[in-house]
Amino acid sequence: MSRISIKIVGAQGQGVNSVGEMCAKGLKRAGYCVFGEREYMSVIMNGHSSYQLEISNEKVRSAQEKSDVLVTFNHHGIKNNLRDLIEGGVLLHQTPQWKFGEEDQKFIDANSIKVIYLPTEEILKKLNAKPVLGNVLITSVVWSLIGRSSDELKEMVRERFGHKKDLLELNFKCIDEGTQLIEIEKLVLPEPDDCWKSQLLITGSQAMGLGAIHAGCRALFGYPMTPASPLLTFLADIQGESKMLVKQAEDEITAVQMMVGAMHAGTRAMTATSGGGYDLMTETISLCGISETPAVIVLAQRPGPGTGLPTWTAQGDLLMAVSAGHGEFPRVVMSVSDAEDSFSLMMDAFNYAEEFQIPVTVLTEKQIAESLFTIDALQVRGDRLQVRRGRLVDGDGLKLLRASDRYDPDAPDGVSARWLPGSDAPTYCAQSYEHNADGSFDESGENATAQMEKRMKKMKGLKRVLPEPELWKVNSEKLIVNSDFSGEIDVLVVSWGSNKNVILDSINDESVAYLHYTYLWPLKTEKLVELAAKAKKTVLVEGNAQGQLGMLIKQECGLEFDERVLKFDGRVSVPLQLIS
Amino acid sequence: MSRISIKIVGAQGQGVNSVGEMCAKGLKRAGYCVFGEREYMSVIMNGHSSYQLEISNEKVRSAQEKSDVLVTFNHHGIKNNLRDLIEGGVLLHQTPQWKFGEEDQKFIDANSIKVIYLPTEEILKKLNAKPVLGNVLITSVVWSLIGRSSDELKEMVRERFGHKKDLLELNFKCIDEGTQLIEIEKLVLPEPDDCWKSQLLITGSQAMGLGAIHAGCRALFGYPMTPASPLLTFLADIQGESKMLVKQAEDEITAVQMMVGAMHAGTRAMTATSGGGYDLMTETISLCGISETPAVIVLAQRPGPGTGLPTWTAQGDLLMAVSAGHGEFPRVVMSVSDAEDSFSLMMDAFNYAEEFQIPVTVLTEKQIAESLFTIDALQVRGDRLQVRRGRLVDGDGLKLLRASDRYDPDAPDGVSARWLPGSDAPTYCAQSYEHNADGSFDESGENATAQMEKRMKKMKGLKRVLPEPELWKVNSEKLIVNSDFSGEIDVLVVSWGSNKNVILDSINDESVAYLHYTYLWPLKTEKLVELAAKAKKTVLVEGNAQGQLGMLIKQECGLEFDERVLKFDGRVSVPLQLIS
Amino acid sequence: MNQPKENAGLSMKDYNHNNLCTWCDGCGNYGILTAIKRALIELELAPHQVLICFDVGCHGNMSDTLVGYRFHGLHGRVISLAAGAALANPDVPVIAFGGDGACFSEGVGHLVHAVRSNYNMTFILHNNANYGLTTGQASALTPHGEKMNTAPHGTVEELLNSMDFVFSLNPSFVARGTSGNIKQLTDIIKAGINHQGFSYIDVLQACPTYNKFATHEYLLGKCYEVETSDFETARKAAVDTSEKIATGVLYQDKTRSTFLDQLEARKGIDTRLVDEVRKVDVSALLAKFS
Amino acid sequence: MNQPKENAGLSMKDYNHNNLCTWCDGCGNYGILTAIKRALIELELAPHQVLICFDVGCHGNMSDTLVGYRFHGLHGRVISLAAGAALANPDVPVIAFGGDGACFSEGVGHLVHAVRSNYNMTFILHNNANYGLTTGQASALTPHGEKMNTAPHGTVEELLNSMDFVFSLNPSFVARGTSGNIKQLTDIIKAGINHQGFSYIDVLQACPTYNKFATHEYLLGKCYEVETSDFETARKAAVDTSEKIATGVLYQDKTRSTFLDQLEARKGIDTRLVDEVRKVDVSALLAKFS
Ligand SMILES: Cc1ncc(C[n+]2csc(CCOP(=O)(O)OP(=O)(O)O)c2C)c(N)n1
Ligand SMILES: Cc1ncc(C[n+]2csc(CCOP(=O)(O)OP(=O)(O)O)c2C)c(N)n1
Ligand code: SF4
Ligand code: SF4
Ligand SMILES: [Mg+2]
Ligand SMILES: [Mg+2]
Repeated sequence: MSRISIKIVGAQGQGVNSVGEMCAKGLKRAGYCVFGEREYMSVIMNGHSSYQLEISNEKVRSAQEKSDVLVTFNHHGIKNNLRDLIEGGVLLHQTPQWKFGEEDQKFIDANSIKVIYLPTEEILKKLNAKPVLGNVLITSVVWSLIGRSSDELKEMVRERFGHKKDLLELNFKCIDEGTQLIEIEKLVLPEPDDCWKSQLLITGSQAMGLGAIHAGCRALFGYPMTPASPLLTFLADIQGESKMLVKQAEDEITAVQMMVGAMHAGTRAMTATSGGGYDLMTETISLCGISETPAVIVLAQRPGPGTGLPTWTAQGDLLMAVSAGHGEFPRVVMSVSDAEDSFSLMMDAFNYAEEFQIPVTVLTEKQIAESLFTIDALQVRGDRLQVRRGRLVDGDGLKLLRASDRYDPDAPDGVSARWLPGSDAPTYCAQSYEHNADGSFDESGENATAQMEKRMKKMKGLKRVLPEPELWKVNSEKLIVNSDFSGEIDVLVVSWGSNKNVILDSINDESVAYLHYTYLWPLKTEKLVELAAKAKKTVLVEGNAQGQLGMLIKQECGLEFDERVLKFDGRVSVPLQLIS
Repeated sequence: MSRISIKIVGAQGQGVNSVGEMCAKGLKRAGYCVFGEREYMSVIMNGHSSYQLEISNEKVRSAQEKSDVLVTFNHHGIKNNLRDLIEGGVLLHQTPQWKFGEEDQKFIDANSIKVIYLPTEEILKKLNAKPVLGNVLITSVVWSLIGRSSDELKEMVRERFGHKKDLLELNFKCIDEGTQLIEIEKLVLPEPDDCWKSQLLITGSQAMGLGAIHAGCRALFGYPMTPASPLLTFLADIQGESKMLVKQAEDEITAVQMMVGAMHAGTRAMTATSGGGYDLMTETISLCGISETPAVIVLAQRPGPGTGLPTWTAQGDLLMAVSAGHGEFPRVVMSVSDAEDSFSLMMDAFNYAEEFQIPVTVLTEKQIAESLFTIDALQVRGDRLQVRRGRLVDGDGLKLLRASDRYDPDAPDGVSARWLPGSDAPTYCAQSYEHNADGSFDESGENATAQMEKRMKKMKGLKRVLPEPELWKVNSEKLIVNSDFSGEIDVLVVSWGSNKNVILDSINDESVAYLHYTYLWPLKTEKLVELAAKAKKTVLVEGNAQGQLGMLIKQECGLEFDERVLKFDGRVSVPLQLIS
Repeated sequence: MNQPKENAGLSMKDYNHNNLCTWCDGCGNYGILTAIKRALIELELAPHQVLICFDVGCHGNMSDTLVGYRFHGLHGRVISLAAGAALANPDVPVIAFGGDGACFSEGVGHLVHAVRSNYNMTFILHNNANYGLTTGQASALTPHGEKMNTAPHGTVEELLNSMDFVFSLNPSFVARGTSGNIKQLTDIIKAGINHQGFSYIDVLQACPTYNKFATHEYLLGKCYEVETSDFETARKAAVDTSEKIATGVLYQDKTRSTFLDQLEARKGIDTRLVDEVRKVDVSALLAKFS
Repeated sequence: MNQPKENAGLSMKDYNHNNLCTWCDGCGNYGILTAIKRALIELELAPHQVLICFDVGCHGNMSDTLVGYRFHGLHGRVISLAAGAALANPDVPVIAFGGDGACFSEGVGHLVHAVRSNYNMTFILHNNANYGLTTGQASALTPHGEKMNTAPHGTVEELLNSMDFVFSLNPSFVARGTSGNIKQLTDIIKAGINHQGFSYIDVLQACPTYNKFATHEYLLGKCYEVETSDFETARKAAVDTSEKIATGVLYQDKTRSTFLDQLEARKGIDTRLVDEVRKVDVSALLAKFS
């Protein structure tokens, strides 16, 4: 794949994101697939942060280890990130009179790094512009560096400040200054491809928020916690358009309880949190198990334990999602991997929650929640996704109900009828104690066995209907999802979540196949066993220390992997050489 | 084994427990091993409750399905429990003019049940005694029924009411009345054995409380929740003698946080709860993982999910204890099985918590917490148990410390030095964020990897030092723990927790061996694999629906059991025929 | 309320459940149970028209003793559960029952923030000043020094004055009743359900088994009825219980908007969240991402 | 306090940590950091003689900026964590720092019950009226109607009056300071640490990044200092902030016993729980089981 990478670094609050997002949008509109990755520290100010853009005319889903261009706001960036440049890379910095240390100078010479100093302060002074305009200035330098016309940039700026004429003019001046400034060889971008222009540039959190709205979710009860907060903020910001009820509750227990109350009343509602908040929700998740109340909980992972590394990424909460919450009850644990399925899987999550009357945990990761993806807008608008509410009874059906239908232990697949408070029908008690068919107390052993069996039967039903893991393989030179599981495999890579992006970006021939798990509990392993049997080598890739999916797989089917690539440093990129 | 069983039933609050406990004490003192099992409903009043006593001159640890004597306080007991009697059993009831239904009369006739009516109300009226004295009256009837002398009973009553002369006399009168009343064939008890006289009659909760005190635990922070409450109440009741600080906190999160604060300060403290409360504690358990703070949490199991069956028993929280709490961190999960190890394992729990600076979850069950066991007093007083505090530095050691010793990533087995606030030494930060050696923030990938590896290394150290599962086998006609794992095995039964009691009581020849797991996480499976390889049949016995230990075993070593006996109805007794 | 509605003709038997009642003799919960049934009947609300949520505790066992849509949730969490339901479907009145242990210890935060948030729901506190179901431990509403289960030498924490506490949160409806005065309690509950906003109803409940300090008789002797008055007067009357205990609807602000009514995003919308579950076209929202 | 102790001669540098400080320019946390260091130095407490506990939030990042035994725990839980430590070893003064989000939203229950329990510890609230670290969401102490992150149309919940709330719990020590008046704050903190019991110190903290309604300048203009007075007077002065904001040690009850002092079981015992960890002979306790 031909791609280039631009990394923007600086202190938090200096405008790193703003420059990154502006460049990304411009490039996508120019016909490129863009992937944007944010890294920052868990402090409000002064922490080092970066925004890396990967740009290609083919699908790109991850960031490379090295960049072609490094744009830095301060001298920390020069020191910390110089070595992130490839040979022949460009360093664009803004630190007046910067003197490189000996080692750095050696590196620059040895790697033919081009160093460009941008006298931002001077220029802004000359234009009598506020510091914030530095962002436009820098963007325009980058813009000209990659050989794009300044008109494109001006168009975007106009979109944003159209109504403020003065500001617009000043912005244009900055752009002109920036474009003229640099007198060096331009970077050669691959040929643009129009197909990207109509696509969307969106983060995982935004896509997930839209996916929830699309799925008929009408309320979000949350509590801020990185990296779940962007979802909360996004849905709050668009509540005027979505008419969704967005409530920042006083804590996570409240958030999950309000969600359950709202679900019980009959709407679709959800909550979102990270690991620590999820812990607090687990008692309520267990409640949903016995009261058979649908629930959707987004668990946005970051490195733990404890407060951990709030702004970094991880896949360390899988086993928790599968086993937390006391007692035994059916549940679904599923994971998104990018913006595309962050959108589409929300419909699945709500559908399974309602069809099986269970709690559904949707895993995401900081890497997905805060990264910028280029995704197909049509996918989003397609009508593959439909609202399914399972055995929810209303209308004429209500007339036939008896109270004891609510928890009828003989219901097929363990899924009994559900109807909403307010319905003109016999009433029942949604019960957190063990109960009989109409929700009354029943402490007999026979009843306990019957009701537990009723509920656990749902796991069998789920295993039947949940989709198989996806097999990605190069077929006729295109990397696609194969529905046909036959054919030769040299290396079978198995993983889940955001790893999919790095792995797919690294597959370039037919020898490597990737099996991607979206549904993690209950876990289907038939296909895996089949594929593993014929693969020469099986490799498990996970962003945690224990190889948690591997543990579940072993538990389920006994399979052990030939190799495990485990990474748990808060960073995403899996060294590709380890996979192939 | 020759044993008899007496079951006392009635409504909650009628005196079922009081009669049961009085009989148990008298019998133990007379030279019997007694096991007492309580069953009751999760309501304050009117719920049906029972107290079953198993009496033998040999070790007895569980209750049979059927009883020799049924004592009932009300007519519900007659109706509900008549069929709990063996052929030739005795029904002692107090319901005036009771008429048996047709079916019941048939059962009585067919099984030669002896029915005795005790006119309690009449007698009490005659003696001008309060209703509460009915308990002594009934006890004395039971007493004479099993052929014991009334003096023994009087002695016990004197112990209790010695200082209140009037009351004493009235009690004695009741005893005399009760003893003279019954004119039937006495039940034949096995020959008593003096060895039991010096033993203790104690519940699992009481033993656990004493074990904690013995282990140097100086504070209990709790919140009432059945079946953890008896431990809380017991330790509160004896605080005057133990001088322990007992605090009923406002909720479980507070309880566990206070415990952690106290542990950090340097004392030994613990908390106790049941499944729902444990959920709420999991975030803090995860905190202990990263801050490397020792913690001891007792998790008293009852059937879940949700509020479940609060007063019944279960083993459904094992996977939760192993996996709950976000992120990855080392921990120990262990389980008691009876009053004996409820006492002794508390020392282990605190020792492992301090030696490895980790959270330790001690599982118990309602069946252990509230059952009455006859245990060896000498065991309790023995000096096998020692306080070990691991790398806790004080005295002169303090002088050599650097702040960066606290979380030194190179510490052997991942266990670095720990010293207490107030010590005259360099200070550090106990940190819930990912941190470097002195507890300062460090968000670098290298540090995150190093610290995670440091912590997870403890699991290896633990696996090395944790005891193997216990192999129980009949050897020279005695059922004992074998240190020698060689020899033939027909059936290998594997289980944990209270099941041990039923299983051991059912083993009567050399063909069946029982492997008992006390330490459940990290899980040692080497011996198991060895034993399973030569057993003709392997049987897993668990009190949950999924076979959770079986899942962990499969995950760890791939082993699958030939048979699984799973029970999840809140009751204890495993049908013995299923095992052998 | 004098117009017969479609449900007119409701009687106690419509609300009676045939499950066994398991409270102790003389328990104040019987009175509260009667009052809630009466209130609903007098409001002409049929069992299928209400949602009654229960915490875990003796009071929570009421879930077994009456008909109606019920949710018996977790210990300490009833207020938030009920609030979620009330927001999702304001057409179904939501009543939450909780204990003093549940709502002033385990889950006091939910109470604090529900009062602030002014969700439209009715909260009825079974204030028996102890943890009944777990056999008589102290709650925050147990007087200092009482000897309780786990506090055999007497509690050392200060008593929490529930009225001062709730008034500090600027409530829109505060009432106090007792389990012994069913008629008054019925009226209070009716007023609470009719109130638009969070109705806090503190019911002094006899618990003969574990509460020996505020018995049925003691409460009857000490309580007197007051009329609703302004905030400061009501607060003063409510807080000081040294001589006598003020009961009735103590304070009500009918002008305050509920949480839902204040939400910009929901203004001018007639449908309820429960009516809006369908696949929603998000095309319009995609513009900013292209 | 005028007698030089063994630690005399302490200076700021003993408390300075060389980790980087990451607060925004103009953040009130700098002032609070200075005040706590000064207070400890003036109390002649060396870094190894104190335990300072931190909640999670901007304020919590203070854990990186000073020397001393520190525990940086979980969001919302600092009070209970600190209380446990204070009970285990009363010889080491325990100071807990928490944010308004942490201690009035997520963990408000801990505050409520710590005040009631009167643990001997000092609690310092960084009251910046928002969630700083998570980029400016509303807390319970954010004024009604402010437009915040996740509340772009303004909050709809009532402002919680922290003083009225705390006073309703019968506290033994209440003070208010501001991050802008370091000298006064130093004195307040010293008084708090010296107080035997739970010291509640509400520090109005400037957060130039997210709090635009109670800026440094605004606070300086509105605050005035009062002397400690009786409960009712102090409460009144504390609660009403419409005109001016009363600061200083507002209320102190020196006669109240701490939690630990009231415990029957611990009366007359000189050792601390931390001194008592050893194998204990339980033989005497076995009698009742034989
Ligand atoms: C998380 C959790 N903790 C503890 C319990 C045990 N529990 C059940 S009811 C109860 C106290 C009940 O007291 P209160 O709320 O006052 O109700 P009452 O029984 O007095 O009506 C407790 C502690 C529980 N069910 N769940
Ligand atoms: C259980 C949990 N929920 C949420 C968070 C995320 N979080 C961290 S700090 C914070 C709010 C901080 O606000 P405040 O306590 O007022 O402190 P400030 O940053 O304003 O000093 C939140 C919500 C968390 N760390 N843990
Ligand atoms: S314990 Fe008290 S509250 Fe519970 S049922 Fe008995 S009297 Fe009622
Ligand atoms: S966000 Fe506010 S509280 Fe946080 S560091 Fe910045 S100014 Fe201080
Ligand atoms: Mg109560
Ligand atoms: Mg704050």
